[in-house]
Amino acid sequence: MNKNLIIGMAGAGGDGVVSAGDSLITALAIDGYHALLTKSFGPQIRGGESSMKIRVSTSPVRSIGEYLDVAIALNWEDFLKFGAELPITEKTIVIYDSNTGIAPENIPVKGKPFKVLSIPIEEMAVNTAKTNRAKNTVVLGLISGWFGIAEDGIITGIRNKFTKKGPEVLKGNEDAFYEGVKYAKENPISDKDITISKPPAGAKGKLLTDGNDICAAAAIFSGCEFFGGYPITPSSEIMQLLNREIWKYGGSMIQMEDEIAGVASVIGASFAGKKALTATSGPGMSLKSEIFGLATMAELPMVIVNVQRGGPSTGIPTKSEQADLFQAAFSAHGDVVRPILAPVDVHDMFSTTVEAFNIAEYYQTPVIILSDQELSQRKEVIDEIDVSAFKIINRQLPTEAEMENYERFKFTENHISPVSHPGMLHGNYLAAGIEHSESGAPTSSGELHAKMIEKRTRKLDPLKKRSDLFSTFGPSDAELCMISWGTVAGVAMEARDLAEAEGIKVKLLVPKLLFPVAESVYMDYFKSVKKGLVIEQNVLGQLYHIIRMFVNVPDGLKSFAKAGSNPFGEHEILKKIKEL
Amino acid sequence: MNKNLIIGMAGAGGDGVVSAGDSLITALAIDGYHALLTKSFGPQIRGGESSMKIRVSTSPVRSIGEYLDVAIALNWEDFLKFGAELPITEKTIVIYDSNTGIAPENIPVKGKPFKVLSIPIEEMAVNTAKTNRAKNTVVLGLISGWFGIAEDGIITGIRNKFTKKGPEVLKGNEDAFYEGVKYAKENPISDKDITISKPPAGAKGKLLTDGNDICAAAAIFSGCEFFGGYPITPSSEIMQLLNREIWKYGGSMIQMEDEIAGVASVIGASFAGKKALTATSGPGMSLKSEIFGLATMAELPMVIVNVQRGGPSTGIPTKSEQADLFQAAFSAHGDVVRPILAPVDVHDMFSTTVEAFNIAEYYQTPVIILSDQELSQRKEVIDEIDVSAFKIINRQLPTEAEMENYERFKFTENHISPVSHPGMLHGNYLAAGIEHSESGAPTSSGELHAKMIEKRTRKLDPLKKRSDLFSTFGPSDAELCMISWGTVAGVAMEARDLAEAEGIKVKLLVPKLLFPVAESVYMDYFKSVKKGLVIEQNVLGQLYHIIRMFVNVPDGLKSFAKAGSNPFGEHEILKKIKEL
Amino acid sequence: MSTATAQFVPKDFKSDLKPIWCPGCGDFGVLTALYRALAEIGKPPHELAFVSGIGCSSRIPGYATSYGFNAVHGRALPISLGVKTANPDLTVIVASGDGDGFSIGGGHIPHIIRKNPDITFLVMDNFIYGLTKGQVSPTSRKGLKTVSTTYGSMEEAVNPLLYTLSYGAKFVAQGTPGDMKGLTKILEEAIRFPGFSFVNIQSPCVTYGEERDMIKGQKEVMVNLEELNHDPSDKFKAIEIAHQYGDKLHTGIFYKDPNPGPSYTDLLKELQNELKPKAVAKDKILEMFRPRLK
Amino acid sequence: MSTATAQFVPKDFKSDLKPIWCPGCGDFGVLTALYRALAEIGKPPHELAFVSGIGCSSRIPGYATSYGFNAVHGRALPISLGVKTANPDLTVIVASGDGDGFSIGGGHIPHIIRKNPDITFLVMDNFIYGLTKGQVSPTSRKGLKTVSTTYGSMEEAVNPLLYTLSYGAKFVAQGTPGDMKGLTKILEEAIRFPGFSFVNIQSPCVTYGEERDMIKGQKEVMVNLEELNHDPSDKFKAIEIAHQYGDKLHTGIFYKDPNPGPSYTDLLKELQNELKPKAVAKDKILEMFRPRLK
Ligand SMILES: Cc1ncc(C[n+]2csc(CCOP(=O)(O)OP(=O)(O)O)c2C)c(N)n1
Ligand SMILES: Cc1ncc(C[n+]2csc(CCOP(=O)(O)OP(=O)(O)O)c2C)c(N)n1
Ligand code: SF4
Ligand code: SF4
Ligand SMILES: [Mg+2]
Ligand SMILES: [Mg+2]
Repeated sequence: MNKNLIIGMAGAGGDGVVSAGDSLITALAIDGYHALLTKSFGPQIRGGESSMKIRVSTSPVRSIGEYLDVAIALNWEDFLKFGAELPITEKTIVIYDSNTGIAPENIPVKGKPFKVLSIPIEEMAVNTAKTNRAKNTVVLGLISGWFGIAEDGIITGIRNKFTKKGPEVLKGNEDAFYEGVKYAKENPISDKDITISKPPAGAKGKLLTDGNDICAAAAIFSGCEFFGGYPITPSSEIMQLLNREIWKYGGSMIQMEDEIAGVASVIGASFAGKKALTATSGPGMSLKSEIFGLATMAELPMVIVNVQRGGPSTGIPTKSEQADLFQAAFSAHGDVVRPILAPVDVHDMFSTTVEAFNIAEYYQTPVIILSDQELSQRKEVIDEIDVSAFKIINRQLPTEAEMENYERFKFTENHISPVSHPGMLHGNYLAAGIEHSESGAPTSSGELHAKMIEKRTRKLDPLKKRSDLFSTFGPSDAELCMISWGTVAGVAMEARDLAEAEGIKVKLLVPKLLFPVAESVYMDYFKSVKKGLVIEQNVLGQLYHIIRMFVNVPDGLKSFAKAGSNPFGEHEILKKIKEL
Repeated sequence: MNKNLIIGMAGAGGDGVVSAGDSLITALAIDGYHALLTKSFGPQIRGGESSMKIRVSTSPVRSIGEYLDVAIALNWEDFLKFGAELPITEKTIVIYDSNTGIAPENIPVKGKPFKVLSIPIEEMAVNTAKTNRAKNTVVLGLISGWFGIAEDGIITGIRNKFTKKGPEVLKGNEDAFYEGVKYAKENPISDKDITISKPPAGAKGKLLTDGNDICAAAAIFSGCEFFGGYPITPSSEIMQLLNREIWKYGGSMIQMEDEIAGVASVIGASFAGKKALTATSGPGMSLKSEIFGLATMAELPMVIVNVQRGGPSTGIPTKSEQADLFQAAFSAHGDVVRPILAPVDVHDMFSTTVEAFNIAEYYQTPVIILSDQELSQRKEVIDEIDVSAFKIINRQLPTEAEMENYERFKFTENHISPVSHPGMLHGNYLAAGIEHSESGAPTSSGELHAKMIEKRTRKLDPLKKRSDLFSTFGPSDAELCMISWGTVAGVAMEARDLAEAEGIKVKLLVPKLLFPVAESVYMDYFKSVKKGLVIEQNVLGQLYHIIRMFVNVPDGLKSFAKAGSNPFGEHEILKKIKEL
Repeated sequence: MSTATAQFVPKDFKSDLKPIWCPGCGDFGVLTALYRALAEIGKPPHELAFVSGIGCSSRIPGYATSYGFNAVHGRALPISLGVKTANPDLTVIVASGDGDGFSIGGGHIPHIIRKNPDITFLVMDNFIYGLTKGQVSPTSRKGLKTVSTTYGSMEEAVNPLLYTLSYGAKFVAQGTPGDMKGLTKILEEAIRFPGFSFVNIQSPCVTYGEERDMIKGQKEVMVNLEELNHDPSDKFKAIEIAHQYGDKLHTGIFYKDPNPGPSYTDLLKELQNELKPKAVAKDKILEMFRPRLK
Repeated sequence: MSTATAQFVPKDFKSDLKPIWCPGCGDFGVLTALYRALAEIGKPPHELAFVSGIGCSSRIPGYATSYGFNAVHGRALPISLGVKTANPDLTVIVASGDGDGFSIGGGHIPHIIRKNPDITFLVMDNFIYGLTKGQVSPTSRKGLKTVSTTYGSMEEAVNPLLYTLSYGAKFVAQGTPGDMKGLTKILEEAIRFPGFSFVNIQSPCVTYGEERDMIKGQKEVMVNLEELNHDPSDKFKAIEIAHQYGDKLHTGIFYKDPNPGPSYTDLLKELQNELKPKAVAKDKILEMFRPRLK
């Protein structure tokens, strides 16, 4: 019995590779498995090659995993285009369509897979459903048959999907599926235990979503009533879900003419008293940065999601990277401190988004969420979230007493001034990007300027004590350590488990709060540390260097950084740990 | 005999305070003095209070100086508005207009100045020139008379200026000036040696300009043939000088519709093969950052001048600050390394600009010059510059051999690929912000992406060895150190001289290259160091923290950072050094 | 929120900040006319949001007792859209200049006009960049010599009246502080108009402007649209007259849609009301991710 | 630089990159028409600079053998102006989409038109955001349901023909790959026009577009301007016809200034020639800072 299974599949446009993945993960979710699905496409908008990689497990899954247990090639040309994303090892069972005309010993794969099976996939599809478009249905049958998973779910899915296309199509697809199942049963893979454990009883009740959709839902949950933005891959789905839902909650969503207008409308809505969100990717972040500075200066809350993709410039829009941290921290001109949060997986995106709104509203500041392409678009089966555990924070409005001679930017002990908004009687004030006095009057006084910058930066100091925004794994007295963030942190967790299993004592710190740098959290963490790695998917080692700015790091702490579009693997990290 | 004299003066709009400063420094320049003039205004566009501060010396002047030797108040209300910019001490001679009706012992000044003189300035003006608009002329007479400077120059200036206004006005102003001179001669300041040494023989032949104008001239000298930009205080004069001059050299200047269009036109001109420049201030920098990323990605040279003003956001447009370093280094999304240079004074702006074009063209990269409001607008008498000493570098074009099967982004040993431009036969290629192969074809390959980022970042490594872009002052084995940049470095130089005069052994490092961080230069410098200060006019200690990212700094190295609009003084720095 | 009409006088809208404009600047008159129009309309200052960009003209919100947002250069329009959408009960006014509005901010105009929110857009058009000391502006006439066009500008001027009419604006007018009564009335009508309204105000820059654009010069080319018997519901005529922008100074209402229809925020509200019943409780929002077999 | 007309055939302008558009995308036809027009004009590829933003349509420069610059979203026009100004001898063409050109890039259009450089601006107008998978675009019709307007768009469409005419463009045309011969001719004339020329090309997005905008749907509303006997020097008539954008598909030249006058780069060159004699040698440039008493 296996606890864990990683399947990868690729084919041409129209082969339905991705929709097979979707059907499979849905069925798995209903059965109570944990699972994670990533998809990958060629550069074409439509009709290009596509691939999917799915990981099934009976316990929570923290990354898509490195090597394939099962590789499925509907044709080799397209399969090979995905290179490092679908790695085959000597443990992999390779399945491919016999219609490729290639003998199992001649398949264009480096090394020797565990097993290579040439299967008449297309033939079965045509024989049953009378169309090669049912190849994916046959493959689902094969998977279900061999690995003993999700048969009920998949067939229900097929029925729901094809009923409207008439009884003939429906029957054809049912047949195609069962033909696959039958083939698998008749040709068992006997030389390897390929079955997968059943999910624990009561494991049902899971949710299935991706990073963008859950972010949008979390925004509504947090009380967000305005979204202004502009489409950009891979963030657009956040806007699109809000477009479907936010109206129901009395909110609104506007697709503006560009990113600057998008964030401008957001600061307007925030000024008017509403929680407001924008979402974008790197190029949009660059354009929006002037208004981020305005939000800091005018002390107006807003949340910005940056779904990072390959950069710089247009870069590689469809691939993941973590190279926008420097920009998130330092992009607007002038002395600005702007909180940055990063979720590690789809589940975590919910709490990260709620936290972002809470910090934004409480501290009256823009907050950036650094998501990434993988997180935003990978489908994850997640445990249910007890939303009642979350506290929603709203900005502090002036009391009636404070409204007498109201001063919008009043110096207070915690540097936070109660904030009114248009419509509130006696709260009238001038918000401005110009330096100002407590009452909001423009000033060029150096003295006031110094005090105001201090107010705006110091008010965020309590964040640096938020150790709850950091997760640690492993023995706290380990001399070896890792630090990692975002989706790469999931891989690091797996690598740590592997290391532990090999008897290597190593700990891992995963910051959700990337900026301001929580100096004391790192200092505590480093106490036992002699050597370690800061692991991130960028070339410059951005988090590594940002930590160094504020904390004296152990001499043996190194940056382990890699360009986007090159996924990290848990074995790769393990190897690097061993080399330390 | 004094070597050094600092005069400050303030008055209402229409009092001609600033024009008096201009006349004075011009006359001083012609006489061969060194001098430096700063001006300051109220928030009004016209008619508001204004002040000027001038420092005269027989040796090079490196900062405007801290305390006034002479303070001149045409009225007290306006004088006081300039607070810390015009500091009076117990050594200051205070001169003010008796028409204020205040007795010398009642002037609204803290402490006791060396001497307080109530002088009928307005009265003298009206008696001679029949108008109180000649008050500034009377003051020039007083200064000339007391301090024995610039009499010929000033009177020539008056003649040139007023001749066209008719003999009566001319005569009136001449009389006003001589009335001032006469008053000074008749009322000598006998209890203090207030005369100033004559400039050394042969000291003539100086130039008089400010940071913006010399930057524009240096751009033309460097071969810049295109400027695209958008007006913004305090950078507009760069654009304006180029508008007057660049056409003469076959170049062009376009005031575009906004900053994005400005820098877009610049990258277009660069793509077309021309050296190109844009200039702006903080808000414009924020808007331009997307195109900076494009320039890095497409490996197109350009020079950007950021004349820093108070920030964040609109901030304090008319005051100096050094808070845009973080932004300069880290503003575009993705893994980007972009060289940053900072001039320390007006003279240095020339070589900095030439260097910026050379680096941009040689390395095919955007280069940012971080100037600041003070530097851009202060007038400085500078020694002549031997321009023949400068080498002008042009981008490397492909040879005929390289043009066969030309690959624009070819991997080479030094990571620099010869670059063609439209119009060159066989050089045709696709420039793009999308990641690309050596030939320029779009790609989403992780492998190529990693190699290309390496190419784009590594090519700049040689810059980190450019120790010639750093100046050091003082004993190289000092345990105490300072690091400072931009105009603040001038104050640090003066502070170091004061310290040395007091027997304190301290050295100073002034980086002209701020980024990438020249690790070895700092490591060498720190070898002897136990304690020190990184002195800069921002709150976050931006250079201090950027150095920490890449270099292990001595434990005793601290940040001495102060918000903009609060000028540093040499005695203030000296005090801080002593406290280390 | 109360929207009851109270009794107000102009100075109820005047803040404590003293304008720092040059003596004689046209913007003083615009400000006064605005105080008067607002008093006439009678909405209390705290229900008024006054948004601007950066420029001499953009300082106006600081001089009013309403809520003000003196934002960044060129972005007043999209900011105002966020304000109005977030709280449609507010009266939202935007102040801008020919540079702020038509140069850096010009790209936002067609898009806000085609949405048609109930916002009033006032541009103090002085044919020059005032705050930055006299550079050429998009409305500067071709050939104008300024600090940034030493040898004369080489581009045609934009035509704000024609552009906004072409964009489909439902209310387009022009005024000048040279005719305070007319300007006050225009402002009042513009603010009352239930949709997007644009008023171009030829407000002289006495420091950097051309002589012909000073109040005195204006008087020579000023034509009152009412005296012309112009029918403000005649859009084609409005467009024809708009072509004379820059030569003649037509004051009054060029175009006012007699059937303005619902504004953008009206439409949004309608949609919200329609969809409200479909909302699941916020603490059940994750139910949308309950896996369903398709 | 040689500008001698050589003999070229369309495939001389076809690069090795294989287009990654969806099968059936209208942009294939536009590309073919462009190759043909360029061959007809006969300027060698290396004297051609082809600038674009980001979008499906903006990929075009990669498919041509000219120099290409596939830049960032929305900035192709100001980039092209820099290219043309830096080297006026180049033929400069801009490719854009309705999103790239009229949404994020829309603010640049009036300003480049009023300068009137000799640049050709081609917009592949498919009424949708193709590359980002089907969001509403500024030319999408009011009410259109897309992934970003689930309940229908609530704003009027922009009218690119009307806008550019109002901005004073001297050459405005419209074509479609549904009429390849007409499109080729229009492109040729546009590129030859000695000033700024704008061609709106209704190029169907077969993946996200509406049925009515596919070639088949176009044919039902297509009207050839020549067949209408439209006189391309009649600007008022052009404006009148332009109002039908979105309902009818008029192909051909809406307006072509019969007396186009000097272009922007002509004016710049003139100024350079006039001022050249005043240049001091570059190594004497600092002489301008020699102090002079005024
Ligand atoms: C992003 C940005 N760019 C440029 C500026 C500088 N700037 C301030 S106001 C202004 C133009 C002012 O002209 P206009 O809008 O006509 O207003 P006026 O002062 O004439 O009333 C400019 C360019 C700025 N503050 N921010
Ligand atoms: C600054 C920036 N914002 C957004 C995007 C995402 N984006 C790419 S193309 C595009 C719009 C494409 O629409 P259009 O210009 O009509 O071109 P089409 O694909 O329809 O040909 C968008 C929003 C981007 N690349 N850069
Ligand atoms: S510069 Fe012009 S616009 Fe600005 S305040 Fe002065 S007169 Fe008014
Ligand atoms: S998505 Fe539309 S515009 Fe893009 S390639 Fe496909 S059909 Fe063409
Ligand atoms: Mg103006
Ligand atoms: Mg489109």
